[in-house]
Amino acid sequence: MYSQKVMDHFTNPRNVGEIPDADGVGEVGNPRCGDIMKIFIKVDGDIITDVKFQTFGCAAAIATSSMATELIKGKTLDEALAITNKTVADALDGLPAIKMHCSVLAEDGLRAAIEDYKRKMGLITEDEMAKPHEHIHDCADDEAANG
Amino acid sequence: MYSQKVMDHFTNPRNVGEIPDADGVGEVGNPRCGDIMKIFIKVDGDIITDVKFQTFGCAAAIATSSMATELIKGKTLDEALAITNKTVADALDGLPAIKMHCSVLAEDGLRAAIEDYKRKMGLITEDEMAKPHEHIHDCADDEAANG
Amino acid sequence: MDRKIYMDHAATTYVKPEVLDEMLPYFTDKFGNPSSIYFYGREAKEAIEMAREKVAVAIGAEPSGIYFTSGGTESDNWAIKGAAFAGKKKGNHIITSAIEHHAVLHTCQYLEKLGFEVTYLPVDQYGLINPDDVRRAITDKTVLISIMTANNEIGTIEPISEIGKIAREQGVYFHTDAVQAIGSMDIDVKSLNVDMLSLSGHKFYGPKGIGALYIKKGVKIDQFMHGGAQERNRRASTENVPGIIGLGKAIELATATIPQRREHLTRLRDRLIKGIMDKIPFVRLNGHPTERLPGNVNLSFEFIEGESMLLSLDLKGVAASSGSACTSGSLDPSHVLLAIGLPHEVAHGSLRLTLGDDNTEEDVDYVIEILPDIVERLRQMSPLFAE
Amino acid sequence: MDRKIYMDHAATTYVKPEVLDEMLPYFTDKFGNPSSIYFYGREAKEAIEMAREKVAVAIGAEPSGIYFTSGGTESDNWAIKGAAFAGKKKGNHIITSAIEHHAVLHTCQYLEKLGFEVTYLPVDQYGLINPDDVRRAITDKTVLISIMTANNEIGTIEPISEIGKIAREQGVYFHTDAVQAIGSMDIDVKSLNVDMLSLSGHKFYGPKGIGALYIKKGVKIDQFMHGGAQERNRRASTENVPGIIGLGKAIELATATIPQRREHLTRLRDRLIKGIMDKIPFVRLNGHPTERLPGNVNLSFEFIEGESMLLSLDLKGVAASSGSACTSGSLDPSHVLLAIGLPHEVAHGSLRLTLGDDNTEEDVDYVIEILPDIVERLRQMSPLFAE
Ligand SMILES: Cc1ncc(COP(=O)(O)O)c(C=O)c1O
Ligand SMILES: Cc1ncc(COP(=O)(O)O)c(C=O)c1O
Ligand code: FES
Ligand code: FES
Repeated sequence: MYSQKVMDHFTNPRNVGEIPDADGVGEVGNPRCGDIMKIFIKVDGDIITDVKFQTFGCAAAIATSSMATELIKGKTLDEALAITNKTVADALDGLPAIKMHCSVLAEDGLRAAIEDYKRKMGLITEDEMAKPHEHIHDCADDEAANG
Repeated sequence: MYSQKVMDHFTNPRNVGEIPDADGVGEVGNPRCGDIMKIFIKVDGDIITDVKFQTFGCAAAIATSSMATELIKGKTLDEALAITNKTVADALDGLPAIKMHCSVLAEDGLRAAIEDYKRKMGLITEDEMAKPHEHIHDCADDEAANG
Repeated sequence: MDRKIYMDHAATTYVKPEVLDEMLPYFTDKFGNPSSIYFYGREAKEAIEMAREKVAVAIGAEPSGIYFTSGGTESDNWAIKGAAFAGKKKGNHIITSAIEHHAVLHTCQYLEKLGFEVTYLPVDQYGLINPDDVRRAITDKTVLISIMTANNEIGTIEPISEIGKIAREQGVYFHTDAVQAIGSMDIDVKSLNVDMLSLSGHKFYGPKGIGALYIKKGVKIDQFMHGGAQERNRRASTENVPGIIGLGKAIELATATIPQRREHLTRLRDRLIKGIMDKIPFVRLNGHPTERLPGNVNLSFEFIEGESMLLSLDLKGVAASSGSACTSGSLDPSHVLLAIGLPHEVAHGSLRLTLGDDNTEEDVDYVIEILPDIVERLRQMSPLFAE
Repeated sequence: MDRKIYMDHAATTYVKPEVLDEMLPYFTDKFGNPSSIYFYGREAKEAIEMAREKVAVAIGAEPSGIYFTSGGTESDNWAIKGAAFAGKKKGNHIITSAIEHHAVLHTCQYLEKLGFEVTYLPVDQYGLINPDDVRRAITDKTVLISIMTANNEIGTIEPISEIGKIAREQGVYFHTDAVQAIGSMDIDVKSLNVDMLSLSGHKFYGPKGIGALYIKKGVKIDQFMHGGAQERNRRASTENVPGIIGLGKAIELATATIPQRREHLTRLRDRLIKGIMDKIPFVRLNGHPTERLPGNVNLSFEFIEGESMLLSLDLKGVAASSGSACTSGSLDPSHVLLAIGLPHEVAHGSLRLTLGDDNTEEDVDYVIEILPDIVERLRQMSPLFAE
């Protein structure tokens, strides 16, 4: 089901933890849905110098969190913002179709952290903040397809 | 499915054939339904001295015809009339449930032959003739149970 | 009875050793539930996806169009009830034929009780459906056409390519029961314009209790088996993994050898028909002389009844079947034989011999040798023959 | 991963060697179609009747009340749809519970779309249904009560004897899904006043793809699988002979050893529960502490999610399952865990370990040994735990 890379990042996730004095923190997801991700970044100039995450979720959620942090470490903010869930999934040699939404979580988490940083720095206003993806993993609906 | 006795009477049916100068002939059944039986009897006094049959039908129909002729040979007419389809089926060590109607054919055939004899002898009028069983194997209906 | 000759392959076949061998590990070591994410589940899952691929290849479909079921009957029930219920907004009319298998006919009759309307198209003396009849029967309320690929009793092969074309032109779903056709003829759901197709493992040396329904992408049908999320949420119930593996292997073997099988069976079939008809009077061949399944022989012997023929053959080691009502415990002889115009009493005297891969010329010659005596003996007992 | 410990017996079991041995001849030598009258057919027919007898004995029924199906899902679908459609004149109301298997729930939801009305009874914190709730829910339109014998996720055993009594008094049909109960507890359909009962072979060391529905004599339900005259005209399709033989053998073995199994599994179960709860904080036991299936352990681990637990266990060679939505690919966590009142996030952290005949104390101790690290590692990653 999962690629070796996913399994590797699930069993040895990189950059787990908190950064107490983070410059930006993003938190996305919903515990009702079984997934929450929190990303902490340190920024120097426009370079992301350090990043950590915490994730409550499935193996794919953990692995994509881990891979996403790897991908942005040392990158500029703009480079980081260019990373999509697809980039992360590809870097993990793909995800099962029903797990693609977990990678959206990672993308959203990154953006949220960067925007938090920008907001704190006064670089953008609340209004300018990007909306996270409509949460595909929508807990409210029942399994429609199974009716 | 069939008892050894049924198989014996099916493979070696007793009294197959016609009696050209029969004293009584009974014909029952319906080719549409897959079963026809014809019984020929010779009667001396009130003893059935000879009997033959012809049957178009399944193995149970053939075996019950054969057994029925065996059971009545040498019997009085009243003794023969006392024979029911159950008597015949029992003498064959039983029949599968769905084949019980075939033994009714034999009973009806016997009665018809005896009545034919009695009618010819002026012993009964048409009105007094017994009705054969309602034919259980009723071709007109479709398989109701299978709807 | 030392000799045993099986000539009832249309009823069921044995499982070929190569097929059983592939199935065996899935009963014991590889017994996992394919929906589970751990090792045992993943290995089972992979195996059923490979089997799905094989079924797809055999009928020219995408693997995503293949759904495993418990057999031909379930596939037929699902296709017909599923399309009927899903199509209720559009209409309530179904077109089928008078000679379909009971899995189709009794399903349609049940739907009639629930308020659906069904047209049962007649067939000609050979059992052929006229595509023009199909076209004429279509109304704006028609939600489904279900016509079998080949008939199980008389072997007639239907013009489903033409019917598929008509269905596609008119925008009506087309289901075909190909249970008897798989392994005997090439089938390509795309070129035939088939929207749904039923098949069943035990008709081509696979296991009993497993089948498949092909559903073209986008076709809207209700679920039939409600429950878990198996089969991409369309057919619930823990997957019959060994059955699925067996079905995959069997259909792969069966379709890889269609030309050889057709050649072999057609030769035996024609030899058997000729041999019997040359030796026994008052016999007629039921079904089409050439547009018929390579393994199918169906003959009516006048004046006698089928079950007694079958039992006599059985005593000589030959397994066959009949359309007589007396055999099945039903009340009417075969609806197929009546539909091609046989009188009831002639339908009762029918014998079906269906050949398989292992049958030989000797088998055929043995049947040709013993059958005349059997028929003669029964005719001598018959009041119809005497008359 | 050398060590392999299977603790997901509620999902499926392997086929026991004695069971497979009895099945094998029916794939090859004894492959006949039981509806056929010749030798091959008769031997298959006799074998399935013996299997029917075994299933009947196991649940205290008459053999004539046993109908073979393709599994628990079909049995549930048939019982519910069959009773609903057959009872339409009387009414359109069905009573079931919120914690039934999806084979029951999704069937009921489908019937709602078709115009039926369904009451989904709530359960208490242990998953118990209150028989008084059943009584109060009955109206003069109620045609069926369907309550499971024991729950597949949390193992709670329902008071079906009381419910059966109420159903009988009120003249309403009572169906019970006993798929998880067979082999773990004694079941007698007569003393329990059960009108219909579902069971499935692969839950008690029999094959997948075979099950049975018990239907009490006189109960009126529509056919579900329309077609041939198999199963006394009530369930069409060529019989899955090897499957039926396997089901018969498996249920015979399973019911012959209920006391031993119960003793063995209960001991392991309680050791496992205690071992885990002693070592790991923030854990709760789901289901009833004593009225539960002997092999069922269901625990919620706060702050973490089930799939990542499963996968971590899998890497250590342990096969288990979870009620987390992430595992099943569905969108909500287990409806059973929500029904007993768990918050979503706690339901996501559930782990089900279901024990089987071959599990040992060493297996249990191994799980108790490895689980704390797994939970700890995942909690360290979790933003919920950190908070
Ligand atoms: C044409 C046809 N359709 C459907 C079926 C039903 O298949 P099964 O018995 O596998 O359910 C059969 C055979 O029994 C058949 O010959
Ligand atoms: C309680 C219950 N009912 C029904 C089923 C469905 O059985 P099957 O998967 O054999 O169709 C299961 C198991 O999957 C079950 O646990
Ligand atoms: S004659 Fe038709 S079943 Fe016996
Ligand atoms: S977090 Fe729920 S599926 Fe990945």
